[in-house]
Amino acid sequence: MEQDVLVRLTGIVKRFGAFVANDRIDLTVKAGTVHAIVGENGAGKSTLMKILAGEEHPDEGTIEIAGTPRSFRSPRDAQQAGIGIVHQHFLLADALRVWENVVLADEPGSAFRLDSKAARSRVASLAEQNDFLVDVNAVVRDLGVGGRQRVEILKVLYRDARIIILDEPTAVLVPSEAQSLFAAMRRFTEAGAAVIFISHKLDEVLDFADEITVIRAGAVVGRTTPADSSASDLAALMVKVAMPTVAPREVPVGDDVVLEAKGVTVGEAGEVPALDDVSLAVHSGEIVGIAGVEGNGQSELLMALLGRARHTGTIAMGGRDISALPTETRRARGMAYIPEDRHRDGVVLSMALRENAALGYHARPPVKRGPWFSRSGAAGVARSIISRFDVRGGDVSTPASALSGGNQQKFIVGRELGSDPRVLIAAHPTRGVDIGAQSAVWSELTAARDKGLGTLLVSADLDELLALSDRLLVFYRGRIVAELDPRAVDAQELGEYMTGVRTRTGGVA
Amino acid sequence: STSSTASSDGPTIAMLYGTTGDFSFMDSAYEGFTAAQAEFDFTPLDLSSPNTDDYQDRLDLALSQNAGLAIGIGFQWATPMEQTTDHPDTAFVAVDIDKGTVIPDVTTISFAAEQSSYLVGVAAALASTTGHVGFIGGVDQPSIQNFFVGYEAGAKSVDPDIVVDSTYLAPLGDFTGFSDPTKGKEAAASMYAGGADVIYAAAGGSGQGVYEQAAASSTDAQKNWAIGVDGDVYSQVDDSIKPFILTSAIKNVNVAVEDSIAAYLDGTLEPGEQAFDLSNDGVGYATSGGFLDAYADQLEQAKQDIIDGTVTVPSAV
Amino acid sequence: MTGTLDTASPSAPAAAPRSLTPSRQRMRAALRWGLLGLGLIIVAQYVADAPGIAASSTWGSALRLTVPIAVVAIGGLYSERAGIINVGLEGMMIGGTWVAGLFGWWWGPWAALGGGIVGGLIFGLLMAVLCIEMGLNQLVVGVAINVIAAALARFMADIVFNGVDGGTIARSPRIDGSLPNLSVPFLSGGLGTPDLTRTMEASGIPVVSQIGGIVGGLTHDVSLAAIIGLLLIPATAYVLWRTRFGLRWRAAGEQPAALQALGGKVHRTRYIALLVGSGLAGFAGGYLALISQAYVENQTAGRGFIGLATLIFGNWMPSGVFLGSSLFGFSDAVGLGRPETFRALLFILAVIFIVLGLLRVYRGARKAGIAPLALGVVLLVVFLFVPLPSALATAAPYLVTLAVLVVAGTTMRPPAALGQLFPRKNSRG
Amino acid sequence: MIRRIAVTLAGPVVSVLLALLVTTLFLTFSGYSAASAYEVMWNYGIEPASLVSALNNAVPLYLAGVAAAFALRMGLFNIGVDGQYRVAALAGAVVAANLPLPLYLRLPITLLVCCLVGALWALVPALLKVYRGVSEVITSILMNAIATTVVAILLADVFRDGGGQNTGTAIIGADGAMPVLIDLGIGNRTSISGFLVLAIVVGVLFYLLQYRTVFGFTLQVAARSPEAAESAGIGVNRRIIWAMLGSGAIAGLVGLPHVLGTAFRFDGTLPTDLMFTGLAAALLGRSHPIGIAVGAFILAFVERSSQVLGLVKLPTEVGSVFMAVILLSSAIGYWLTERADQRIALWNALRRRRRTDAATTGLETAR
Ligand SMILES: Nc1ncnc2c1ncn2[C@@H]1O[C@H](COP(=O)(O)OP(=O)(O)OP(=O)(O)O)[C@@H](O)[C@H]1O
Ligand SMILES: Nc1ncnc2c1ncn2[C@@H]1O[C@H](COP(=O)(O)OP(=O)(O)OP(=O)(O)O)[C@@H](O)[C@H]1O
Ligand SMILES: [Mg+2]
Ligand SMILES: [Mg+2]
Repeated sequence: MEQDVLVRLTGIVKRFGAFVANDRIDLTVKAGTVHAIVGENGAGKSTLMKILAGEEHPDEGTIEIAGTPRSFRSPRDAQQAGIGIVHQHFLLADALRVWENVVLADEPGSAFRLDSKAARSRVASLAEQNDFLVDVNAVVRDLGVGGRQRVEILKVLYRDARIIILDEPTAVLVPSEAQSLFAAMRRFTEAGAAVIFISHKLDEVLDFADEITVIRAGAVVGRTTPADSSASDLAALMVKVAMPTVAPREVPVGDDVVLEAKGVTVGEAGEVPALDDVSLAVHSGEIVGIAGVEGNGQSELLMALLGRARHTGTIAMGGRDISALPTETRRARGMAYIPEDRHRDGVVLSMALRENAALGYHARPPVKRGPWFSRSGAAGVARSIISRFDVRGGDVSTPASALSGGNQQKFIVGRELGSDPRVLIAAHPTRGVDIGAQSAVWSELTAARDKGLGTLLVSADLDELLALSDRLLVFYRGRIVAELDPRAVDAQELGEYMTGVRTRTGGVA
Repeated sequence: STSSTASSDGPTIAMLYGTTGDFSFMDSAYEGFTAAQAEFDFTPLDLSSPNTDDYQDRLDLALSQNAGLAIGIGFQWATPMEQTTDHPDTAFVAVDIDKGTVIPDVTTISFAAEQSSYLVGVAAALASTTGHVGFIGGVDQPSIQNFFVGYEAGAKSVDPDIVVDSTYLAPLGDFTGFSDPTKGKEAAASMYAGGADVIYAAAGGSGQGVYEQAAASSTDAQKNWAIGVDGDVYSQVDDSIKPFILTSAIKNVNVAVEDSIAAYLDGTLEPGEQAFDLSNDGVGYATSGGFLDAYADQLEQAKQDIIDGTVTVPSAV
Repeated sequence: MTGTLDTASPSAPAAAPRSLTPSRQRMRAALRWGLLGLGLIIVAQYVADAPGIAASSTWGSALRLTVPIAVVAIGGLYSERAGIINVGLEGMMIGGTWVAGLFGWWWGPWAALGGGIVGGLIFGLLMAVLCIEMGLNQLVVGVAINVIAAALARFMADIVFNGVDGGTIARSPRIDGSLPNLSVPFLSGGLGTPDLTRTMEASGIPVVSQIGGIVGGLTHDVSLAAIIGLLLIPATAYVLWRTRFGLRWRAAGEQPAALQALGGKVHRTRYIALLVGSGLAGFAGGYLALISQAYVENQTAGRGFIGLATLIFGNWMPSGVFLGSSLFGFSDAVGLGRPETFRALLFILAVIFIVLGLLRVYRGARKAGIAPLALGVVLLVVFLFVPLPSALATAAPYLVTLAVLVVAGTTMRPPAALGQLFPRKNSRG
Repeated sequence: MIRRIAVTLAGPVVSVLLALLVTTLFLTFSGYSAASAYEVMWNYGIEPASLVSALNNAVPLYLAGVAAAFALRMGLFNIGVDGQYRVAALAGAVVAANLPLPLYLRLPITLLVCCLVGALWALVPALLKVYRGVSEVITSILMNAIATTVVAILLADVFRDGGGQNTGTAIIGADGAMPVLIDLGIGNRTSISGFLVLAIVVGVLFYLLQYRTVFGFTLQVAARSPEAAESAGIGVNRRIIWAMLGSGAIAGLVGLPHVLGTAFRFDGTLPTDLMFTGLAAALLGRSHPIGIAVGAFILAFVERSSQVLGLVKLPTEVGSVFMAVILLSSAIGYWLTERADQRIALWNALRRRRRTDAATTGLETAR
């Protein structure tokens, strides 16, 4: 195969103060290929991509695009060189419409008039060409994660990018969405573009990438192709740990129901309820998995259970009705919560880990002493989380914002499990976490389960659901449409239930 | 003389006041103070402050600077002057104090503003063709109500059935009413449209809006008048407005300040009450423009009645 | 495969067809409400025996009192839509009155308006450098600008105005002449045509005279400065929604990082927006100076703050600003009029609130109906039985605005990045 | 910790220096002698009576600053302190003058009533914010204007006790007024008002509540991340209400030093600019109780010493220009000190990181 080299990075070095995030990285990406970059959290993948996209300046090294050396002073320069990036955290203006987000800073029209018709039709036809079903007039606030990601990609396509960078694009997608993303990626490469994508999900890397580069501690530690390696090879290269697995359980599920919802409905009067008459029960020592395409009522269920959403129906913990209790009391009675969006719900980014460790546990010792907030108590909690869950990148006085996403996630999991809860409501507990950390989180979850913790697990990662759950409930349009035995179902079949192709209730108890 | 040392030969005279720029008695008092400086030989001590909680401090400061005379402008000076009992080398004058206030060792000066307001009320009623006049006060406080009370009495003395509208631009304590010509103008617009053809504006800087509106809302069929306050407004406004300024109620604060200084320098300043009223031309009305020539007799008669005591003007203070 | 994409968000509203129908519907609704309002005003006039409520003088005053608040609020809209909280509007307005006084004295009324803009710009530039360039706290800078503008105005007036030509420390020399006043031909006597509305108003015929009063008040002798000020609202709406700059401007206030990532210049956008906004705040000051034909100390009388409140009240929308400022201007005009006019306003509010409450209850939103219903009944009782202290009328605009806020059903949505600093060098994460 | 204190103190100092610089430029430009102005101001300012007066006058500024800071720390801009203190001061004046109880009962009740009234006035913006999503800024502005009218009506029609031009309430006798804390006796009028104690108590309570209690912690969380707060079981709406109530209660005390210590009645001499000057103190002091105290004293000092500007034929406005510039330069001063501070922090962090990096690599090789 004779292919043009579109991107050639040589000897890229990036330092943050004394810390070396990228250490003499070389990278070559050919036109018409999908190039995957893997590596543990904090390995320096995103930093490298930001350098390529002109958002960071390398301290050393050269960038060559299609054979010409380039030096980007701004993202604009990189865009003009044909590079587009979709960030790990989306950069969209929520209050603006889809087309407005897409054409921003590159609008058709004259100085005195924005040609919104041309803009809209151009964005709409781009979406159509790529089989993206998005309403270009929709306000971004109303879109789900998948929709937002498509808007981000449209932004890149609108600017005629030949080099498309996707930073952990699938972390937030359900399998079907991921599949269509990969299909779109293929179309880009067939048109001669190069796609660089970062992922922690090694199986999809193996399935869809043409070439793979492995980064560890800022340096390239391996280059390979899917044909030449397996998931465990990659994992070994990355972090020197085995793929996460779950040992078969030894302790049986308990008899007592620790969390129960009966006929819970969430929704505005007069509208189709987002969560419609849902009943479920979680036993002690049990992990109940919730599968579903995002936006089918899972978030509302979590909010209702936590006491943040107004609902009808009853919710009980350990047999006692908690429907009327505020979040604070629910948490005090032993409900732990790993939120969907760690930046929004999980930590206060500007606060130190010490204060973040107290979040949700501020109303009990050791954080609370009489009316006082015990800084030493909180620091103690933080320290134990950091050591027990191997949180890297700071100490108790480091602000949460200074941690990489994966380490923030570990910190949250540690905080929630560290309090010996009776019920855990976990949403995407390993989202954006490298496989080393994923193993750790999984084993913590199962260990807690074996000690009698009842867990309600919502995840977009079907492998995670299948591996951890004792029972699976499938959500579709706000209802439970199936109850499945994870041992007797595969990802394919599960996907059909999730998309409403198959419907059945009952199943395995 | 612009520096404090230039005229250090004379005694020191301190003036204690708020801030100038109120288009009212502070400005007038300041004018008297500057006029006295030009006329007499003394060391002026200008102790102005926008603050309302440092009267005592400033009085102390005047004493510590060996002021021979301390003039306080405003009734708020009564209390600190009363409480400062030990001032053998300093004479105190308090300007614009309520009538009948006696403070030991202090010269208090009161103004019978209701008397001058009465006279302009008479003029308004005489000039009005609609039998309907108005009053716009800056702030709804006793000193301003006093203008209204006198004005209304004067107007009714001419025509018992006359309608006297009144509006205050701001409630008690909200001094923006004295500096908001926009509101003054709109209040006047509403009042003229409601049928009044003479408006007496006791509203400080907001009065400017009333004067402008008198001109703006006059038509060939209907001439509207405005009456000014404190100084002779006719001489202050633009030529295009002058034809609409019927008269002004005058309160000679500047004269009070200047006279006190002169009396002090002469050694004739006596503690006790001094009433500035019609009888000693402490208050009065302006005749600039000659619009009142036709009513001069009635006005002089009314003035004489008040001086003689045959007419007693009601007062709000 | 493509079929599954559809399900990404089943709860998202269906793609709304974008055609002219909604706006025509909106027009029709506006017309309906307008007619209802007119009817209510007519009824109120007779019930409260208050000819002032439909008099041309009241409506003319309302228009003139609306302009400065609307313009200063639009000025605030410029900076806040770009993400910069502008508490310094009052100070910029003060700067506007001062320079307007100076320029107007030297060069006449048009220069006064220009001077207003310059005066606002001086403080806008200061704020821009401190908030955008140095990234200082916007609240602090705003408060500081208010204090500093007031102090400087007086200090400089002492140096420049005091002692010259009718000027004092608190007033500039007079601005000679004013901008022309315009009237609509054939409707309110423009160009020497007969004044239809005045005839209607004077006729005393129910409905006819009220319409004559209201229309006449709004169209008779309107200052060119007021017209320019009011035209700024649709102009701003056009810039905001229909131009390329407008899109970047909104993006700078919603998600500056997104704008920057696409190569937009966040700082430049914010500079432009803040400077234009400060110029408009200054323009509002210039307008005030034109009315009084001079700079008068403290003549802004807190209108900058009212403008800020109006901006928030109007939900950062030009149309909302127009609504809020007219509500305020109208109540202010009513408050300056005769006491029975104020009572008539109470009656109008009472009826509107009660109807609104009943409508909500009828539509099943019982809870949302309670507040307007209760407030309406209270107002009605006050209107019928309670003699009101006259001082209350001076608070009319504040009370009315507060009452509307209490019953309004919408929640405010400020620009998402309002108050957020945006460092010169982008370093996310 | 020491660094924190140094930064807190460096801010005001740098601010004042900057303000001096700017004001000097201004004066020189306008043809005045800045040096003589500062000299006479300084000499007057450091007289014992001036220092005592500045201390006493700093108290209301301090209270206003703390009131503003109480809300600011929760991310709320309580621009309604103005209305709150005026309404509360009226209530306090009426209670203090009329309550037939001995001082030791009357005084605390007066304080309590003022706190209650101030809090009540702040409750309106709080409730509208929580239930209607209306920004507290707009409602506070409206409530200030309404306070003006309400006070005017109550004063004119109900509580007025003075004759003539005086519109004040009844005079408060010695058994209703705040006693003098201590008379230093080093000159004329050198007694420190008992309100100093109140200010210290309020400051300490503010510090403990905001910085040391779980409640203060939850306020911080709710201010910085409402979503995270809700998920952690911290009701944001309740925190908003409490923060506004607290701010209003403190604001209720702001007018009292004047009412119970200077005028002994509520009348037209109650200063109307206490909120803005207090806000300036809060901003100067970065919402920290000690910083606010320093800021309030500086402002009171400038205000007092600018009384003598008339002696050197300078306009009094120089004082207000100076105060305004201090406020502005406070922002810049903090910007400068904070940048310096960040440099140091960065340097420390790097050192720490190098150490922990070394530690973890050591660990890895050990494994
Ligand atoms: N602006 C910055 N200042 C200081 N350190 C930074 C900065 N940006 C990134 N880092 C550090 O550089 C390292 C690499 O970060 P990067 O985001 O590239 O990791 P990553 O490989 O994308 O990790 P993840 O898989 O968690 O997304 C991390 O340790 C991070 O803390
Ligand atoms: N009230 C509003 N709120 C938010 N955005 C608005 C608002 N009004 C207009 N816009 C923005 O301005 C853009 C143009 O608005 P508008 O609805 O007037 O489009 P249009 O050109 O009239 O559309 P069409 O031609 O399809 O009728 C919209 O896409 C929208 O983002
Ligand atoms: Mg990353
Ligand atoms: Mg990551």
